[in-house]
Amino acid sequence: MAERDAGFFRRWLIMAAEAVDADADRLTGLDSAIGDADHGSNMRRGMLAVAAALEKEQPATPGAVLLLAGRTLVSTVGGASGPLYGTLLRRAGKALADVERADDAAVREALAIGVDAVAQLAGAQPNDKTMLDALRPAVEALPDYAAAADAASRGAEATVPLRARKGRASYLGERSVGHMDPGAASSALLIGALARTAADE
Amino acid sequence: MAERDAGFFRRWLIMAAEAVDADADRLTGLDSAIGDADHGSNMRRGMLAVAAALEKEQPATPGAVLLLAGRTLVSTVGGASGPLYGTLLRRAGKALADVERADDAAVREALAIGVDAVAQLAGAQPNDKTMLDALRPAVEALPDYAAAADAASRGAEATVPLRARKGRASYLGERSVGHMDPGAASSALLIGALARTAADE
Amino acid sequence: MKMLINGAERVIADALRGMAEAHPELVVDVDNRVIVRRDAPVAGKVGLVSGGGSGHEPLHGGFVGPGMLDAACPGEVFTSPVPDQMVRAAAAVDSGAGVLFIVKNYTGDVLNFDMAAELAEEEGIQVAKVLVRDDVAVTDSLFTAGRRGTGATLFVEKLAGAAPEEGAPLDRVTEVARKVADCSRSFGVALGAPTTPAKGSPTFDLPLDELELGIGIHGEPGRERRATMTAAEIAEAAVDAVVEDLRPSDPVLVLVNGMGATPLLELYGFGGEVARVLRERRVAVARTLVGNYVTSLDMAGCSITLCEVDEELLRLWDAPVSTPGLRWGR
Amino acid sequence: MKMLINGAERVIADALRGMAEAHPELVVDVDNRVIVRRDAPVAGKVGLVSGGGSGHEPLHGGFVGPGMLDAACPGEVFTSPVPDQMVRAAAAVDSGAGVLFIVKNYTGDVLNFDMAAELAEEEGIQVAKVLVRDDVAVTDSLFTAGRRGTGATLFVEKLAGAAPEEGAPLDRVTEVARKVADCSRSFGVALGAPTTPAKGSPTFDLPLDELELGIGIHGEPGRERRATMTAAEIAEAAVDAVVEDLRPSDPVLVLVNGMGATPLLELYGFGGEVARVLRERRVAVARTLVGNYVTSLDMAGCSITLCEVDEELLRLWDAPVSTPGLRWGR
Ligand SMILES: Nc1ncnc2c1ncn2[C@@H]1O[C@H](COP(=O)(O)OP(=O)(O)O)[C@@H](O)[C@H]1O
Ligand SMILES: Nc1ncnc2c1ncn2[C@@H]1O[C@H](COP(=O)(O)OP(=O)(O)O)[C@@H](O)[C@H]1O
Ligand SMILES: [Mg+2]
Ligand SMILES: [Mg+2]
Ligand SMILES: [Mg+2]
Ligand SMILES: [Mg+2]
Repeated sequence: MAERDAGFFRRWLIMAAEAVDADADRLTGLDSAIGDADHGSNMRRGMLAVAAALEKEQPATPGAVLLLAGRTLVSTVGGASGPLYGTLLRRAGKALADVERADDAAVREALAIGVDAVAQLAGAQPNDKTMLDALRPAVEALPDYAAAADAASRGAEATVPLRARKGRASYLGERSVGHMDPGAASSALLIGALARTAADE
Repeated sequence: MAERDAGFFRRWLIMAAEAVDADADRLTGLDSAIGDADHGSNMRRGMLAVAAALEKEQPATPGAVLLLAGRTLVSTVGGASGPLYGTLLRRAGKALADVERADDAAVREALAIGVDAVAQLAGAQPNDKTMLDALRPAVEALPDYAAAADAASRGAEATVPLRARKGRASYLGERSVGHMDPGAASSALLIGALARTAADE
Repeated sequence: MKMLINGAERVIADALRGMAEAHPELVVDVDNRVIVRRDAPVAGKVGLVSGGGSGHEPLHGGFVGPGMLDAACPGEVFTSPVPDQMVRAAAAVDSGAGVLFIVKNYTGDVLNFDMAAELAEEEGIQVAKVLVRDDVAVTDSLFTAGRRGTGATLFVEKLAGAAPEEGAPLDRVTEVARKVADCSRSFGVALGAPTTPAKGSPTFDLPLDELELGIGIHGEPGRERRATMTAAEIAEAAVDAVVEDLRPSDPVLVLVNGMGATPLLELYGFGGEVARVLRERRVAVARTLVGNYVTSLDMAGCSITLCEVDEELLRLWDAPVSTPGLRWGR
Repeated sequence: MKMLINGAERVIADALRGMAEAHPELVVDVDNRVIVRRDAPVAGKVGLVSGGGSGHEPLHGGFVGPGMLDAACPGEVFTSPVPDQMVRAAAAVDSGAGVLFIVKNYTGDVLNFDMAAELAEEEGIQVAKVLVRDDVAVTDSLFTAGRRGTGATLFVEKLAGAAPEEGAPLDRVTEVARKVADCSRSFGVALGAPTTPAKGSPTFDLPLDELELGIGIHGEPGRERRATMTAAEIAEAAVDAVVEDLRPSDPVLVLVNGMGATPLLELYGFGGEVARVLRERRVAVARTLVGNYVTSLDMAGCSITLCEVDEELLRLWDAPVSTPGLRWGR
């Protein structure tokens, strides 16, 4: 089983920042349909700050990378996605403690802990039409990174017909049906970057 | 030479009110291009009030008809056109004093006095792109009513290439060129109604 | 264009009914279209009356109250009120100390207020008038209608409105009003046109990548159409236009005014740029007011007005005022 | 869509710079995005902190000052601020008497303020929280995000803000805030969508002959799209929605709130209709406030908020307040 060092996580998050940056307008467009049209700029601001912080501080362990990234998201994003993605990465980072390298089972375990923390913090159930609908199947597909990316994409797609029960989209009631959840879309980008990072190894 | 009684002036102003009512949107449209988009509603409000007042009070002399109409315009129109058209009719009414019937020379004389009063009140010169550019040639063409209507229309048309020096259109400077002055257009409606009233006799 | 109305012909009456509900401290005569402070006439006090077309709210009706106007006469949208309203207002506020008419310089306003002044004087009311003509976008010349009255109206109404509270008689109040009018200049910019109830669609078309410089407050196009500019560039153009004309040596009051549909968030950002440019031009700022005060219905855009002030005018500015639209110090 | 800005990413910083220029009575920390009254912390006084996404001005920054908030934290446009801002604000206003966080009920705001409260308490600051969730257009249920916080925020901030001036300690101030939040309900209507700097075009399309009922203040579409209605019909729909939920027996405070681009002229007309409908429904009105207070950038539309008040709350409403956005009584 492959082992992942701090560089792997750094590369992942930098690649994720690039993906979010490139797709920010699409994310904002999705959020415009059933939210408040800021998810793209929120995620761009946060992920660019993460990339900059990682560049500057060069944390030495996987856990430190994720903790720094999570803290940076909390301090720069705001909105719902800031605390949620921030919690995901911070809890995952904490779970990895200060090991130098994490094998893929540990990565899966850490991310699962992060996802559970998000679910608890946000009180969201499966099929509530949130980022969790992309994150959960992805984590379950690990340690197969390609399958995880695929699951995240399909999870995001699967939010389209759902009626939102959490987040701003829930205010729309029936009218939230027929649109992809922006947070699920950004989750698919993050997991997609993770899979590409793993493939590059 | 034909003699005109109070009924003639009443019929004129009621016909004028109908003409203004029918063309109010066009007048507002003209005022929208180089003014503040209210000339049509101003004139409609005023002329409908004039028609209602004449209906109610049935003044007995030409002078009384014009005085009542002028006073009504002053009290209901506001803007620049209220005092100006109000002055036109009040001064013309005063000039006719309390004769029972006025011959066409007297009508011309009275309207000329009214137009002079407007020019003095407003400080406008010929070709300043105002209602006077339609009113003056019309009055000069009297007692030929058809010719007066024609002169008023041509006078209004002739304001198109002018650069406004009075009224709101003057704020536009060069950009006032190429549009008909709304007050000149409403003057052409009033004089047109006058000619039709005379032709109906 | 949609509007929150019951029909174009009811807009003014409906608005006045709403004002009456919200402001028990005012007497709103809906039929005769006069807004008067409830305690008018105030014994021994000069009365201040203004008015003009509607659509510029809170100007003028929202500036009625202690320390500012005693009465306001709202006309139809963008249409000067009629003399009957002004005479009624003058009669309602005159305590015997006379009445000042504050008139924005538009042909219609000037003619109607002139007629009203004549009529009021026939009724034994002493009337003085002051003309506000502050818009530097309009060339000032004897052969034209002269400069428009815009944002400076707020300064004239506030500063002259404070003078009677200090006991000033009519000639002194009039002098203050003239001085304020003389020391004030404005410049406005439109990002979009307003929609009047009568027309029901924007009064002019402005492509997405253009704006109008030198606009008034009646939905008329400006002097010049330009490609979109940043807030910084607009502030430079507006401040320079005003400062070159006013050439202030004393500190100024600054009104950063929204035309109606520009968010306060943007207006504050613009105000920051105005402050920067004034600093660069070495103009000292005494006070700054940011908000929608002299509006043009739902026009997107802004204007700035500078008023050069000496100690007296600054004191009058800081004096208490208590109106729906402007309130402080008491 | 044109905006009066220097670029989407600069909007908040630019606006804060402008606020600093216009309001010397506030300390505006542009880098850290905190607006604090200059005399904070006031000895012995409970501190009130609120905040939320920008684009709702004057809420919240314009409500900082004596008698209302001690500090506000502006987020990006329509985006909750981050915990760092809130902790900094709490530290700046805490005199030792504790701090109340006033939080509009949105997932983002709730999560960020929760994190901030934890951090502030770690720093030894006593923190209480109150949630504002007044929008009756949203079904209130345990399985959803719950009702949005909208217009009632003004009432909570004003009434709770007046309590410490009477010497109330943190638990009492919190109680007042909860009571106000519990006694307030809102309903909003959009005639057009706002344009956010990030998106640069309206957040939804609304045909000329339709409007949205049950909208929030973040440019989200409403619960229902309808053919255009008159101001009278809109007032009936809005008042009924609120009154059926609130069922007030005591008199109410009425906020007739503009969403940003609706002219004050129309808003007053709408306010008159609201007053009429309330009379017909036999709801007594204690006070009415008309204006743009809880806005959604340049959204065209309006909302109403009713707050049922007893004598204490009415006294707190009438108490002096001195902020950029709301000021009276002193
Ligand atoms: N209660 C929740 N549980 C899980 N995810 C949520 C919840 N609320 C919101 N989200 C996620 O956050 C996304 C919106 O993020 P963003 O637009 O940045 O924040 P905001 O909604 O505050 O504007 C939603 O698309 C959804 O995926
Ligand atoms: N100084 C003036 N002299 C003569 N006519 C004038 C003058 N000013 C304005 N007008 C006339 O008034 C018309 C505008 O009337 P109206 O739109 O009702 O009033 P306002 O300009 O106050 O909105 C102009 O088209 C012009 O014909
Ligand atoms: Mg969002
Ligand atoms: Mg006009
Ligand atoms: Mg007009
Ligand atoms: Mg948001």
